[in-house]
Amino acid sequence: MESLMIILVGILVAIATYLILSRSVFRVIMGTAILSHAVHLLLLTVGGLKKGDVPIIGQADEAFTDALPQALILTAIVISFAVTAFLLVLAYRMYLTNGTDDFSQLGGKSDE
Amino acid sequence: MIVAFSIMLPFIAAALIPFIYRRFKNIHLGWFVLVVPAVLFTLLASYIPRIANGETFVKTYEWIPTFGINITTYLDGLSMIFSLLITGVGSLVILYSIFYLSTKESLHHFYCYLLLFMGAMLGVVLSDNLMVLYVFWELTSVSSFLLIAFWHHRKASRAGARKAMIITVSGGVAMLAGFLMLYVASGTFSIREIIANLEVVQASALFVPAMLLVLLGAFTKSAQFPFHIWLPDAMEAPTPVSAYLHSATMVKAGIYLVARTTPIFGGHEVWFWTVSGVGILTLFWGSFNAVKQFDLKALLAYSTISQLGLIMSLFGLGSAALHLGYASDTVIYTQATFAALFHLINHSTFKGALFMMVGIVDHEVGTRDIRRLGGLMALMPFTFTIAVIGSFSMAGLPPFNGFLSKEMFFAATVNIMQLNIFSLDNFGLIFPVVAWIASIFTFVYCAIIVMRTFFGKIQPDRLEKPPHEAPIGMLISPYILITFVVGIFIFPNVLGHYILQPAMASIYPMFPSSEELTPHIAAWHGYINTELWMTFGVIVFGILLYRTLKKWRPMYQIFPQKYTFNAIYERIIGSGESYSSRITNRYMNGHLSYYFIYIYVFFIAVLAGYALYADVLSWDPSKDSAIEPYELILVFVMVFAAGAILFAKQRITVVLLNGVLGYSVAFFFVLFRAPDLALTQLVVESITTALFLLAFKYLPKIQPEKVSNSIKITKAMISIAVGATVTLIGLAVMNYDKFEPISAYFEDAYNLAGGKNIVNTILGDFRAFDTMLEVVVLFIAGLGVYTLIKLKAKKGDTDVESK
Amino acid sequence: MKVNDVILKTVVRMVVFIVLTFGMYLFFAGHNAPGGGFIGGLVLGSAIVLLYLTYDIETVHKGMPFDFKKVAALGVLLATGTAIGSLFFDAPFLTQTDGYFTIPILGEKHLSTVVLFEAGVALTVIGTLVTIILSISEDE
Amino acid sequence: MNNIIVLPMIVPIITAIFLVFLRDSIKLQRIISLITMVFVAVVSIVLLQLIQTEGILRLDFSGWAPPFGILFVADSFAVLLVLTASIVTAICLIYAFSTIGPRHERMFFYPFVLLLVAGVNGSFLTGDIFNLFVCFEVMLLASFALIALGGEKFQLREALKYVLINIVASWMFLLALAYLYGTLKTLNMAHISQRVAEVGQEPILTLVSLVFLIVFALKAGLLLFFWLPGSYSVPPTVVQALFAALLTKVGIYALFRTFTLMFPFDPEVTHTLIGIMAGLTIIAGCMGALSGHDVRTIATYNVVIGVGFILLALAIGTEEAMAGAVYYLIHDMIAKALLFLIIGTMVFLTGEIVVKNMSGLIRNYPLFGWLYFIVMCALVGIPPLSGFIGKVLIGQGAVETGSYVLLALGFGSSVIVLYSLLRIFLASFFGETSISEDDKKPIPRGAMVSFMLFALCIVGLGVGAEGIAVYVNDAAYTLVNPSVYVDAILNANE
Amino acid sequence: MFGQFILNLFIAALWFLLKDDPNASFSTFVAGFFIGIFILYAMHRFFGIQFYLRRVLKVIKLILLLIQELILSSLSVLKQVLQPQLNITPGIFTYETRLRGDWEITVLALLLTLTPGSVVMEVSEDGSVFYIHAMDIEESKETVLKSIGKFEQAILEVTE
Amino acid sequence: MSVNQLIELLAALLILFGAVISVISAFGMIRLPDVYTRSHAATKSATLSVLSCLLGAFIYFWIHDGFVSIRLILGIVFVFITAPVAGHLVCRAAYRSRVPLAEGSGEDALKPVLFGNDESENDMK
Amino acid sequence: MINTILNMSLFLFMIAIAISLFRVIKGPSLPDRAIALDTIGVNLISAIAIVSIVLKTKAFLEAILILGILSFIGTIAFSKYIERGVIVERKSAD
Ligand code: NA
Ligand code: NA
Repeated sequence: MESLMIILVGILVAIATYLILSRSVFRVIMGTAILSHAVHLLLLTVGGLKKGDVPIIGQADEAFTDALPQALILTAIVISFAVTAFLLVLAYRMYLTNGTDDFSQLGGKSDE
Repeated sequence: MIVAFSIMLPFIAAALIPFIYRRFKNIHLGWFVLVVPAVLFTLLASYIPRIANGETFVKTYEWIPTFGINITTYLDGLSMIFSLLITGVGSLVILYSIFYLSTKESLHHFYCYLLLFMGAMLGVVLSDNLMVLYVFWELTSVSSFLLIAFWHHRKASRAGARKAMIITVSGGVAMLAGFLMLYVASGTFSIREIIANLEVVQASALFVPAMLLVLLGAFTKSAQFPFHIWLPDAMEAPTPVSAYLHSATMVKAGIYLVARTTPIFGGHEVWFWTVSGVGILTLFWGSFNAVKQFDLKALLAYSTISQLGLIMSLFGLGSAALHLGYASDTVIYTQATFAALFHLINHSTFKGALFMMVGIVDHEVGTRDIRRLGGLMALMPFTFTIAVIGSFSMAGLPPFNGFLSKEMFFAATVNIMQLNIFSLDNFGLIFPVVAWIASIFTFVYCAIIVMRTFFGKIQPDRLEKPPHEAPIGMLISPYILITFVVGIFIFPNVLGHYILQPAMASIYPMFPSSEELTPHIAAWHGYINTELWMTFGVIVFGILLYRTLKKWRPMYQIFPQKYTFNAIYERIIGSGESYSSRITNRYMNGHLSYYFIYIYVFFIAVLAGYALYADVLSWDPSKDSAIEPYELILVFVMVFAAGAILFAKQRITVVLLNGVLGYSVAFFFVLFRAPDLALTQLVVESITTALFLLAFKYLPKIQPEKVSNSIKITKAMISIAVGATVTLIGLAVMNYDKFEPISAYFEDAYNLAGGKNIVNTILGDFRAFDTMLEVVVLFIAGLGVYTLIKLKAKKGDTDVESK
Repeated sequence: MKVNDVILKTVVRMVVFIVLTFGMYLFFAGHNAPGGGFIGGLVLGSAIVLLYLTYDIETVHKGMPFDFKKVAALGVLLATGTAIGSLFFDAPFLTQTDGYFTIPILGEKHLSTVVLFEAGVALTVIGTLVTIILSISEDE
Repeated sequence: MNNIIVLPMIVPIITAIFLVFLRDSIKLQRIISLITMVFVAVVSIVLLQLIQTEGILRLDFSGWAPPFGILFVADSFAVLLVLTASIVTAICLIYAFSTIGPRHERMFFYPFVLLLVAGVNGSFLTGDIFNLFVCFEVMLLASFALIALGGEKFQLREALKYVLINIVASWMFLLALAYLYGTLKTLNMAHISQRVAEVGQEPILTLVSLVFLIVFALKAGLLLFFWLPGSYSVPPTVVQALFAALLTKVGIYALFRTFTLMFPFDPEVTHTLIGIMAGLTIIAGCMGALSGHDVRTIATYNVVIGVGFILLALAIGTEEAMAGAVYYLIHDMIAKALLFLIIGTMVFLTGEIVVKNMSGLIRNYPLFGWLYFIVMCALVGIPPLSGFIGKVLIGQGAVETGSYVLLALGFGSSVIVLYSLLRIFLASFFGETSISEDDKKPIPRGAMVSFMLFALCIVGLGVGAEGIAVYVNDAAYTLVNPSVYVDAILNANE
Repeated sequence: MFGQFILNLFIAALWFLLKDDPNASFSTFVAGFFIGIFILYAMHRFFGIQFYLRRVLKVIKLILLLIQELILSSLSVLKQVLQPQLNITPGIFTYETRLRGDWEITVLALLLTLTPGSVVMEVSEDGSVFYIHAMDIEESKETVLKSIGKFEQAILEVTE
Repeated sequence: MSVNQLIELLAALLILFGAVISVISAFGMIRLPDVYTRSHAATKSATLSVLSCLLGAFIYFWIHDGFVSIRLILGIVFVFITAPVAGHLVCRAAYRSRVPLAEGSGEDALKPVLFGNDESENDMK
Repeated sequence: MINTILNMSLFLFMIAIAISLFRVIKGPSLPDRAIALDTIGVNLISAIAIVSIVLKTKAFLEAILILGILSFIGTIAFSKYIERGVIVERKSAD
């Protein structure tokens, strides 16, 4: 299962990367969203899968699964949520002010 | 103490200038400023006897002792020469400037810079610590820059200032590197200590690089070929500045450095050839180019270059003595050094006078172009006198000091041929030959100065102002200088004994007696030696060439304009700028996807590259847990959903597919025993999806990317490579199990922190700080969103700052 | 024909209480079961969002006249404040105190400053979530 | 237990939150934010003294002993940077008071700045690698908010790029953390160091460290600086200055920590790579600086050059080089802040950004012009200003280790810095003035005060380099002897 | 009705406390609740009010009706889906209800939606007319109209 | 086999029943001609499936662990209440956003009320 | 036996999710996707219930209710979006 998950992570990353390399702001943002899914799964996987029980004391009799990555992922999810919220609104504002969400039409240099 | 005071005084005075300037509006600021060099000159001169006795004055003040950088002032024979020049010529120049610069100019700036320069220059020659020397060295560049750009409304001034600054600072930086090498080799920044432990330094592999870097600093500062190009442009400065900085003092800082470090590097063949070779080449090139100048000041600039080359080459020749070691028959080679020091002083006297002469002409007539000048002898007789004496001395004619040092120079070049070290038996002839040819050109341009300015027909209509003699005040300084020109010729040995001999001791500290190193200077040795023959030759050919100047002058046009060093410098800068622009604008094109490509390519190159190189990758699925069929389907669902995002036409579809991915991740969290994660992921994913809908409600349909297939393929390859890299490293990481996770500790959460939900206890207690900050992050995001929406650029009110 | 939201509004009136109760439950359960300040806050926030979805901004605002930015700020203050509190007791920053207190009527109860900390988290989450949604929705 | 260590992060956070409630009393906001930064600076000074007497300090949050809990570690390196960051921010705030305007001030400008600093200080102080990630995010979110504050067209566009690149960088950070946890199974930096030392940094661990290298390189603008010029040129001047002074420095700090403390055992790979990257960064920065026609571009590429220069020290790795890096970091924070403030003011005064279109400013604003001149000289490394000692020490390290190419690039870059900044000075400050007396806008007094304070720092740091030498040396010593750090965290008996 | 419920809870709690069971659990409470029901039922005539559980029983009846409809309708959908040939004529028809009040209308709408082959699409502004989408209008219109009456009756029983 | 085990098995079968219904209704989502008919499949069959599944789980936990899960009951109630509302809302939204009825649909009582009789306006895509 | 049944059920639910995913991708209309997503959510609820049995834990039961809540809120949001283009309305717009 671990290997499968890591391969899945790789596939997600590849797809996300392709999206990130595109010109549309929207697709880039989607790419970042997929990236965060991928890395959360990776974090969980490196902690070892199905090697133990739900990390709640008193509800299990075997060893617990590694709780630390879970805590880290939780923090990461929240942060990623915060960032995404800001990003989305920023993209929205940018679209309204600049009239396009295509990076290739946005131009680049600030001194243009 | 006095030495430190000498360095400090100009700086203190500079700091006071704004107040004095405001307080005494009616009195020319120069009068106040004049006090500084005059006092210092007197003060320093009072040390001459003790210095002549071989005393030196050292004092250390701590600056950055932790890193061995201390202000050690050091007054010995060599620094004495230079400090006297700096303060002496400084006094004269300031006196001259009082008449040269009207009170309408921003004098407070001028004198402030000048004092800064003076202090810096004193600092250079009076510091023993290489770092402190460097401090002052750069300060001379900076103050020189400010002085050249004094009339900064003129484009040429700015250009000249820039060129000077760039070249001298570059050299300074190289020199700094050289100093650091010396430090690393010797363990000290103190020049005296380095000299005291020479064996260590000379044994170091850094010896030659350090030498070359130090020389680079010296050469740029002293305008040696091919770095001389800044000096003519520096002539945009007011003439007192040219006289002071760009002839008498600052350009000699390089010379000083060479002299100062001669004990360290002197015995080495590379040193010998570099210093004397570059010197002699500069001598030739400067004199050769001086002849073609029409601007008197430019002519003097080239002449200065040429003379600096002369002095430089003499130091090189003199260094041979260090290789040979002390012996009665080798002392003869030290005389080159002696000549160098001698000519150094002489040059300051006659060149200073000449510059002031040109300044007077410019000031009174309004032009320095020799094509417009002529016949001023009758109208400006006193000025004419300065010109004649100065030029004759420069041309090496008696009865002026230049003659003496020039003769010694010829002698040195002739002597050096006798050596059979450093391949001199093969190439030694170069020195006298080039020296002689250069001297002919020197003679020619000296003739041009005198003849074209003062003889011939006057052309009043081509002059800006009706010519008349300069005010007396302007004449005082040049006359004092030409008094020295004559005086030194008459009493050269006073100078030799009191001033030059202690300096020789500084340059040859390991030679037992400096007395032996000091030759008796005489204008006439009682017989006609080779040097004198050479001088005759110079005069004969010089007159010949001057007479035929019109005929051979077109020869200068043969060299295409493109290949002058100036043009090359401009081209380097120009093409540097344009290449930089082209390259930078090409990759920094403002397109985010390019930036991502660079980042990802780097990511792949470094990680995959190293992984393959170090053979890190490994995969051992045997320890994996089992795969259930439904898990396989979930994986399939995720892959399918993610893949579909690539081809989806509608934004909503994409958003929903992302939601599917998020929900699938949540389900994986369930499957992998992470209840808190599953809960959080579910909620967060839903809210994110809602935000997506909110944020993209206005957006049109996704337009298919209008890019060529090759770009698509490139992007796909990069993406696949990134994914593969992530996977392969991940597999290798899974395979690595040398350590126990620290999280076993947390399994005792209930006893430690009173919580049964381990994850939550970690978040709320063990790693509560993360949680606290995560809350802060969330808060910032919320506040940020609020400001994004509420603070909009006002229409019509375009912020200037945002332009 | 105008939209008649009677079905939605009626159902939501009931559902919102379930959600709120559940949110509170999650908030308190976190210590020993899945849940906690963050997820509790999210669910409570979702309940408020549900109200905004069902009714309009003005109506909800009448019932809940809070500046949600300040709610969020209050939450952060609470979370950091409990952390700071330890400074006054000469304990390492963020030290949570907990213990079993005997309270009249309720008997021996396990109380912890973690609850305050988590309450701060929850308030921040609620405040931020609603701020974000409202900011976007109010934008013209 | 040293609760004081947390103050540089927690106090700005709490004040920031309070300021949210004081939204409408702008005066109060100003005073409080300034007091906060001064307070943090004072705390840092106290910390520096404490470190001198008691060695490296640490604060285990909630009392959980390392490696299990999160902790803040105060060593001289970190605290020096905290001190500098606080001073720089305080001075920038003074500038902001008279320039940013109530529109921004009511939109939580001060809270965002304080939160930015909190994130920066936290990043410097934390001893836990995951917490570093979180502190980074605090800093980043605040920077996101600040870069977009104003809502201009260009601003939003560049802000979006900045945010997106940083999101990808943060993702890579998480990736690196996943790999790190997958191999070393711990998060405490000292513990990581210990475990890596235990097995002698096998290639797989080096590989993990390389992921961190990429992440921090992105943050620091080391070779991967593409995001930097665009995003540094759009926000309000004071924000630009803060960014230039603080943001890349955090990345640089992280690189130093990673490759001196956690993964120092494979320098043939890691440090060589850093050296190459630093060299290329310098080259690219120089080209950018040469190519620029507008003041902002020139200034931002100077940031890039500075980054490359400091990281030369890491590649070189000797104690002198480290000391130089610390000096240079401090110098660069101050000088870059001043440079950006001045550049922004120039734009404000003339309404132009192209160098050629401004002229003769020194006639109208003499003191202003000389302040530019000073900061230019400092950035070039002209002694006795602040850039000098760092440059010397790094150069010394380069010579000692025989890194002549790096030496050449580093020192050569000074010339380009000089060239590019001198161009501005000559074209914009010198020459005929383009502003008539009537059109002359005054420079706000607060702005001038902040310039002067910065200039004072520049001169003070240069002339008084010895004053902090003991701390710098201590910082450098710890950097080259990671065991000092590790012992203080894991083997101290408290 | 609500008062009775509270009373019932009170009785349950009293029971719970009186039991003083160290292993007191949910079941103890449930037992107490049933005891309460018994007491209340015994006393309701004495108080002269309707036994609240009767109302509850009607609610339960309604819910059971809903579940029955749900199962039936699901099965009918499944039947149609599984038929080899789709042979349906979907359509929209109206129904005017006699119910008033938000709760009543809502419950009826929910019931209708769960009824085989129908989904309430719109409610008119005054709440009197339902617009109902039928999976197969010919077949289900009749059955739907028939069951609506049943529903209305059940709802009225609860609310009256 | 004890009674408990039998009930557990029954619970499992209830779950299986739910799963089968779920698949079939998902199949219906593919097969049915328009969004309205598909919504029938979603709101009814899917709801039934989840209810039976949750009920199965509830029974299982009750019997196997003696654990009465209020959360499961609450979940059942919640789904039961909200699923039809969701179906109603989506269909209304679909109609109002002019998603067409499937070809071959019969009577449409809503069209005149909402869009009038104007054919051109009602020319739904 | 029971485990086999449960695993099989889980498998079936996953299949149902996969099929619904197809509808999400294919559309064609927005409501189609909304319904499909809702179905996925509902199926996930069932799947989580089963997993809870399989893993012998009560830890995931909260997730069931949460999913129910979210799927409801999501559908409301979606249909409002489809119907009115906005999700949260202002009074004036009504
Ligand atoms: Na950054
Ligand atoms: Na930065």
